Amino acid sequence: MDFLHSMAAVSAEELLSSAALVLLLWAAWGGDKAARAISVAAFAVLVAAAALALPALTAGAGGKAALAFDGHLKMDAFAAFAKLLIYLGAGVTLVIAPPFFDRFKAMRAEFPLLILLAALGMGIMVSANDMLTLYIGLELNSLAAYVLAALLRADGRSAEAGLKYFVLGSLASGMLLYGISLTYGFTGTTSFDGIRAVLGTGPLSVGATFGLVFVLIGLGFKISAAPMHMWTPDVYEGAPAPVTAFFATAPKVAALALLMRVCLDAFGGQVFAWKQIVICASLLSILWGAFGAIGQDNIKRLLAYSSINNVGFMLIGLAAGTAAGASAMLVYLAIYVVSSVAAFVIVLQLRDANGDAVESIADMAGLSRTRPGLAAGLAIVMFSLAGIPPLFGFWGKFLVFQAAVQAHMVVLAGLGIAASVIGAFYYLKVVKVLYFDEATDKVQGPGEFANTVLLVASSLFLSPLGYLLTRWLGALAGTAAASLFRFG
Amino acid sequence: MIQAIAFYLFATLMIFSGAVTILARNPVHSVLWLILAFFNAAGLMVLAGAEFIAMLLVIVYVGAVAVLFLFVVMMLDIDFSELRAGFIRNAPLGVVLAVVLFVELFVGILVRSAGGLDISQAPGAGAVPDGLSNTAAIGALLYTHYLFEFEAAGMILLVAMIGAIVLTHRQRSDTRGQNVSHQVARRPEDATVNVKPEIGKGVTL
Amino acid sequence: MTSFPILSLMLLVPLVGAVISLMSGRETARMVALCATLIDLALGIVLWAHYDIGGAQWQFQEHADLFAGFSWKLGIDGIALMLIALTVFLMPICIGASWTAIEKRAGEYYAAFLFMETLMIGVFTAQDLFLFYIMFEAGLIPMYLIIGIWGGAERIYASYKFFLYTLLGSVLMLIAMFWMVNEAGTTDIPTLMQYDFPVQAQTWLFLAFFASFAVKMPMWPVHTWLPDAHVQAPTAGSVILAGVLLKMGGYGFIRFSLPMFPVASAHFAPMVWGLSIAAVVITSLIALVQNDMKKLIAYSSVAHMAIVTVGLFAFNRQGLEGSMVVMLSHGLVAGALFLAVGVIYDRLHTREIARYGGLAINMPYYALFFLLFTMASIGLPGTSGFVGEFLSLLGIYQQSSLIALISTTGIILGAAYMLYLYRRVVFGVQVHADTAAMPDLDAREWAMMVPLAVAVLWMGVYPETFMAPMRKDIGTLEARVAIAKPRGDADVKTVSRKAAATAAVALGAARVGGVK
Amino acid sequence: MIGIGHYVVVSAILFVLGVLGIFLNRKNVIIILMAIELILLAVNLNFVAFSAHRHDLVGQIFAMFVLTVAAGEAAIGLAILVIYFRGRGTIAVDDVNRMKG
Amino acid sequence: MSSILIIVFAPLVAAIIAGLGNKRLGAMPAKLITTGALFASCVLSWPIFIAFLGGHAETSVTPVLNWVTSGDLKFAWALQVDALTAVMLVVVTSVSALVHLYSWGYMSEEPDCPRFFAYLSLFTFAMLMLVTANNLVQMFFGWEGVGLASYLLIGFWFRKPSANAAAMKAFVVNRVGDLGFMLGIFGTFLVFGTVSIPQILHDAPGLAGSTIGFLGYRFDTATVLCILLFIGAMGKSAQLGLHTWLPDAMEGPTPVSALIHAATMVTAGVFMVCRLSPLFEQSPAALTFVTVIGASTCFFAATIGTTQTDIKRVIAYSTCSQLGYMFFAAGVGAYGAAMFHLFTHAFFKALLFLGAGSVIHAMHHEQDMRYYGGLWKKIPLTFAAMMAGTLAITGVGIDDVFGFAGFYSKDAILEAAFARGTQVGTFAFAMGIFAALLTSFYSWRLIYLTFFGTPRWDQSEHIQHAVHDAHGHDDHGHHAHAHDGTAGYHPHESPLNMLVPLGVLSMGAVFAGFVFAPAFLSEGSGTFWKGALVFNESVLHAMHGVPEMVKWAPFGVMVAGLLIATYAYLINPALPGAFTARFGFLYRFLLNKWYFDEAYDALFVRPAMALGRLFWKVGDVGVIDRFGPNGAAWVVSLASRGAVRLQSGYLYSYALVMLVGLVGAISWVIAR
Repeated sequence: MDFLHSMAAVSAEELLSSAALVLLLWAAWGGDKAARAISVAAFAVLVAAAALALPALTAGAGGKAALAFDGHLKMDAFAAFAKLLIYLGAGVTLVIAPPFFDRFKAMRAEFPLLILLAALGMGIMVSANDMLTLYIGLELNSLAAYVLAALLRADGRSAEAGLKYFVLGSLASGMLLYGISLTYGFTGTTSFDGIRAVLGTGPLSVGATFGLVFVLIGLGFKISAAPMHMWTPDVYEGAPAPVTAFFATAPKVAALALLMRVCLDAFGGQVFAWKQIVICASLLSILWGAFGAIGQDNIKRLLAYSSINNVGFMLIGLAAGTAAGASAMLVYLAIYVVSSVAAFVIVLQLRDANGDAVESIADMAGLSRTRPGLAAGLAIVMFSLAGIPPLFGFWGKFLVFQAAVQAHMVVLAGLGIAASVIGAFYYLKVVKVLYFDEATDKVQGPGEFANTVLLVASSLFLSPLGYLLTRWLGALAGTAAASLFRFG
Repeated sequence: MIQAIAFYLFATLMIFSGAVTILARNPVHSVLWLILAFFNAAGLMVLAGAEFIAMLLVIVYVGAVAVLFLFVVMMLDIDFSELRAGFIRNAPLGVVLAVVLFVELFVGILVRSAGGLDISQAPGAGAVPDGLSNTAAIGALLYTHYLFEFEAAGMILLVAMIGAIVLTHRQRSDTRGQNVSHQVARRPEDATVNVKPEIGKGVTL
Repeated sequence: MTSFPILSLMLLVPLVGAVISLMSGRETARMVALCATLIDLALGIVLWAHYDIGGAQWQFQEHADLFAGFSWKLGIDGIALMLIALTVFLMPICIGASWTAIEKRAGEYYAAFLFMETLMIGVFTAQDLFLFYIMFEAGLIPMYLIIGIWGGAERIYASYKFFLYTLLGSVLMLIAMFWMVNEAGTTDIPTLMQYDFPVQAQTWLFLAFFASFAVKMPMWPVHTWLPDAHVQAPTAGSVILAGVLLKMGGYGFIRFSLPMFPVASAHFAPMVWGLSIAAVVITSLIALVQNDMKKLIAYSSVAHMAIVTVGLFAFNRQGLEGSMVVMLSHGLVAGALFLAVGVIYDRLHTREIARYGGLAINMPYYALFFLLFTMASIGLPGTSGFVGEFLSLLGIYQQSSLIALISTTGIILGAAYMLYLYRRVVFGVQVHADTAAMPDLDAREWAMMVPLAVAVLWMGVYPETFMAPMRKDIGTLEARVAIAKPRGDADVKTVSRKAAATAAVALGAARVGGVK
Repeated sequence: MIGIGHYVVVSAILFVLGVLGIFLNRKNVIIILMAIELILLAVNLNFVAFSAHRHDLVGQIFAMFVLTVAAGEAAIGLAILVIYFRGRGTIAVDDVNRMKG
Repeated sequence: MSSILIIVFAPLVAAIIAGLGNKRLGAMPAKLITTGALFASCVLSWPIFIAFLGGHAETSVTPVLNWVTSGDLKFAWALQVDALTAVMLVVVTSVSALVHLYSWGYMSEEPDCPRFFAYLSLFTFAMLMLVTANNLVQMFFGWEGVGLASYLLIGFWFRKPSANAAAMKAFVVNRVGDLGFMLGIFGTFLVFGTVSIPQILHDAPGLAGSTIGFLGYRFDTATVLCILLFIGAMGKSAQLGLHTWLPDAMEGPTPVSALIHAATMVTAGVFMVCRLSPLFEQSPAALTFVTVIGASTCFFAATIGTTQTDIKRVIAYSTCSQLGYMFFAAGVGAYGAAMFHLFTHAFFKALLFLGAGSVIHAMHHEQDMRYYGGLWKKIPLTFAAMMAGTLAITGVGIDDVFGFAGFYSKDAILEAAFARGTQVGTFAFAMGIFAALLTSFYSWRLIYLTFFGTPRWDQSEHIQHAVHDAHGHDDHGHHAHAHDGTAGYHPHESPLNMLVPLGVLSMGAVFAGFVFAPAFLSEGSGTFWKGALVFNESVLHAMHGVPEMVKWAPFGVMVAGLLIATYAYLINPALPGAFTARFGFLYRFLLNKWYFDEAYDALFVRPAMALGRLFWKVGDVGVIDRFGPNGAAWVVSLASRGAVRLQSGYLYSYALVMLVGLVGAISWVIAR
């Protein structure tokens, strides 16, 4: 009975894994010619998985009933919220990738499989309620990601990206594992509930503190928080654009959700042990991301730094350590995922007369005249990422800072928001190139229909119309965050 | 006493071979030193009473991973004379940091809490059942409590497999493989053409 | 009073216009823009006509819980009404000023302007703290684009400076808003205006708001974005920047800083005064040596807005009312002056003062209008400039005669730089043939200038029209800040007349007003 | 019975060695991969030591999973290395810097 | 008394019509409308004045429109008429009407006529608003309005750089005074809670003994208010220190000088002091200040007048000097005498200016007296008018028999100053007497240089131009002019529309004193003033008691001045040259107007410009921008370069950064 219950709880994961196996067979027989069809099928699977994950969110479920497999998994509303975002990111990747790879004759039947398996891993990550589950999910995602980054074999940059990602990712995994081992050693358990129970709220032993620090550092790599972010620009630049889009969305959600669960659940009684580290990482990320971005000419690199910058803001919500902060992070994440989708869809659309990608920002000069729609979309994304009202990106920052102030962290909020002005500088730079500079006519060629649809949809979401969603989004995120704080 | 001697022997050898692994100029040597380190680690594990993991370490690492490393090192056929030796620019800083890290770990974990580890006494989930061997106990736990992770680990291996194939498999243009279906599907009319050329005119193929 | 959502409609009309003109060509776009702004003007007149002077403090209130965390809550008092009136009045003129000047990307241009109008009206109507912030901040985007796309040679630097300067100022305000909402438990501005924040907190809350409004005003020494922005912006951009955007700073002081943090306001009043007099003297002197017309007027704006802050922080009725009138007047006059510069810029495409001269010969009517606006800028009695300046300075005199003395030197320096400008542009001999060949105002320019001229004179001769709607609200504000009002240095100690008041004064318990 | 402290120290030394290995050589990426294996070995040693000390099998199971994952990781890592080598003809660490800034 | 509405607003309406109509309207309609309006005002004004003279008129206030209500501060547009206003009304409307008429002829060649007449009418409106004000703010409105008109009229010939500079100077220097005026109004409101003049004057006695804080110190309340207000008067009335604009204002057309810079606007300061006399009476210190300033100006301007060569500048300094008389009259408490001198001065000074204008007109815009000479035969009517003016200003007359206008008023002032008996009164008397000597000297000097002696026209460029223009096509003139100094030029008497005003004003200069002295200065004047100003009976009594010598002293110095001038410019023309050579320093000092302009230029104008440049280039650009936005941008770009450099692309450096993060975090938690 318990086993059946567990099996029912992980239905989305089961669907994903079994579908992955079936599609693997299809790929083996159909070869690369079937890649498009497999992509469509994988997309459908993701939609189905989302449908399976949704009830946990809408029901506002949480608590004991959601535990599965001896409490190694916690299928609560929080996990569901994160999964929806993950599946969204993965789904979008499946939509935008085939045309891109087709241009290089590099569309592989295995690509959708890897996406599905990565999504599976991320799903496990966000539902993890045990260090071991966490690790397994993380590695499942990471291994797929290493492969995806290096997927464009012919492109030297892709392989280099894969190599760097792999080496640094493994190092981070090692640190994470070392932290887990210390935590295990000093608490005697790997279960989040157990850890929380053992640690209590009293003073923390040095060994457990070290364990916590190593875990945070290891997870910091995944969310590319400074100073663990060094891989991000190179990998974002080198990886194929759809894969970068994927990296910027789904794994970020998964890692952040995981980090939230580790901090707020496993180490939830020890807020003061990690708070300052998170604050430091947050401010460092905001600043480093902003400073790094200013020097960039490559749009993908710029978006990489931008993601570092944005993670910094999200960490402010985490630092608040409250349900409001968690809820704010989730809303921020949702908006950030959509921003990234929009941004990378545009990056994919930017091609010169030969069909090669235009990644240099300078080459986009005067885009507003040659491709007004594209330029407007990018401008919306940029202002939104900068958090300038009335664009919806403001709302994420709004909630995060509000949560920080509510948690009496006025100084942190002040510093963070002041640093956001530095960030605005490079977003403005892009808008400046798009709108103020003389046209270079470098960007040519039509866009794909699917991309256009995605772009319009995400731009509308980011436009002021997004505010009409605040209640709905806020309610969902609130449910999710509340479930995070409802302990076994 | 014998345990202590064995521990120090294994530990010393492991650390030494680990150090040589990262310092050796020839990658082949590195791999071999790595294998030695694994053996010694396995010894340490046996000392701790974890025979199964120790054996696993030897089988998986020495038998598979290390050999894979050796294979790749050989396959890549790197011209070792071209590889630069020496240390990188920030190496001193790195070494200092590493030493600091070690000292901190040492001091933090061991010294701070007065000469020993302060391990809280909460009972773990996987208490060793009486009367079962290490391997059996692990198996009992693995296929019940850790079923999900076990299955998921399978997916990891699957990903590793798919990934390795996706990345390295390529259609080689310099060799000709046999295409059975192509051969079977071949018809005479595809292969031969009968023409009757008029006089004074050539054949247009 | 009606339940008809006229404020929302006023926000909607330009927005719809913006969307339409974004998708149209030049001719259509400008027509759409003109229509939209005129409709808004008509709505503004209706609004004013239906405004119940002396009635409820907040009128035309609308409320809808559309959002999480804040709500769509609109409503106006007399102060907001006047600023809205200013906005809707200036907008058609701005469209007119762009009629021929804007040739490239006109659709986007007019869309930006109409969007701007929505946001400006939104700022003045918002009754929800965060709604206000969103409107306040959002204005950066269209203005950034207006300066950056249609601006002059140095437009990039100017647009960046404008954007980042003002952004940095206002983000700190957002943090303060969070704190306030957390503390008071509401985002409703009217409620917050009555809320007594802890005195210790007021200090930093005030400073956070001050950072935003001081940059927006702009106050010395955070004014340096203004000359650049003005100089580079297209004519209509300068008009709206000087006419309305700067007023948001003053509006912020009057709506937030003073009523919400009266104690801190009083505490920081000397600082505000100090910065203001520095602005009056320094920026006036700087204006004196400018070679660029728009830069000169921009610097003069800084000096004028310093009079506003001086008046606001005089904590008495004359100061407050005077500041409001200065704001309205400066909106008209600075706007008109930028238009006047635009008129000749359109003809010669240079803002360099030395390139002009002797315009009175070939452009007599232009010279007349320019003269009127120059005099209004100087604060000649009978023009709008005088009433506000006089009241503000009179207000501050009751607080500090020294500050009043230094602020009043602004009338000397103002006369010096404006007349020097006028002398170099309009008077003198015609050195350049192209300057001499410029035609006088055409019908479109007349249509832009006349309403401004009428308004300037009207406000100068019978300001009651504009002051009456605000009277009650200023009174409420005065009562609110009275608790913290600092003691003036120019008090009278007298031995005669009203004995009771005298005794009070002698004890130092009452202020000068008691002697009346 | 050897004290848990000994194991932890040995593991810490091995961990630090592994970390050092990652940035102390500029010769060969393969060495870096081996350094990673050293780190994982340190972790495993930790797990096993703690597990034995506590008479709790979770640590050993964790170590087993780490081993499994490490195997997969090595495969992927080497695959990436191979395609990298194919593209560039070198695996010198110093050469892996086409992207920077 | 609704006629006041017409009196005040007719000129405004005329100004608007003429100004907006401008060239479309044409010159003649503009002239007709404005002049007609002014004559209408004038005609309506005299009955009011006469009614007050008759003692059967009462103070009246005609409300027009509410202006500003702000809390306790209320002021409205309203027209108040009392005796003081009535005096000003006739002065303003009469002189203005005559000047309008005079300008028909004087400005006949001017293409921009409508504009000129519009300005003149606008000025008259503003001046009337000033004198009819019943609150300080409306007075300030008029005050600034006349300033505007003055600015426009001085700069009327806007093509001339010197005219533009003079116009601007006039406005800005006046603004310095206005600063005081405004602060005075603020202070007045602070003290009295109102700006209504009757209310203030009613409450003024209550100020006795009270003190007020000002600039951090405490002063007597009335003193502070009066001195602040008086600073305003100093600016408008060109008193010592703020006088520099007046001589430069002569760049304007001569009718303007007559109207604004002699008869009306410049006397506004005197009017204000008289209007607020009950307030000034509360502060002996302020009155002392007024006296000292007035006496000093009176002396100082007269000294400069002796050396100037520009005919209009001589009269301008003379105006300055005469204003000084008025002020020290007010300062010693003889407000009636001050107003009377204002009244008479308006006639004879306007006459002198218009006469000078007639001369200039005749001499083809040559204004330098050194190039005049021997004109009395050519333009006899103008000469006659100028003589009348000179006799009036020098105060020719015999006690109890007849005197020209200035005789009555100036003597009264000097007697009052002496009679005051205080040190400053005596000082003022001494200055006044000496100034009277100088006045006589420079006035006669003007007459002699202009109308007597031999023609020196040929040295004038203006005349040569005129001659060339007229005779350029034939050589008839060339051999005719070389010897007699006329350059062949034939000055013509001015047209009738210029001579009529001269005639009317001559009447005023001759008879105004004789006719109106009793009303202004006798014991019964109290019934005339009816409290419109403080009428010090005691001063009047004291005046009658002054020694005979004092009564004769003005006459004596007048004669002395006449004799010196006659000797130096008629009998021995070489004397002035010899004198200037002997006392070169003194001469240059006076010729350069005590170096006031130079000093102000060095003290204010240049430093202001330099400071402006400093604040701009060093302050805004060099400090604020450099360390503010640009500095921040520099720091950001520096940090950006740092971040980019750290992103070296090398795996090991990335790993190193990660290690730094790890070690940092670990160290942090250990240290904590």
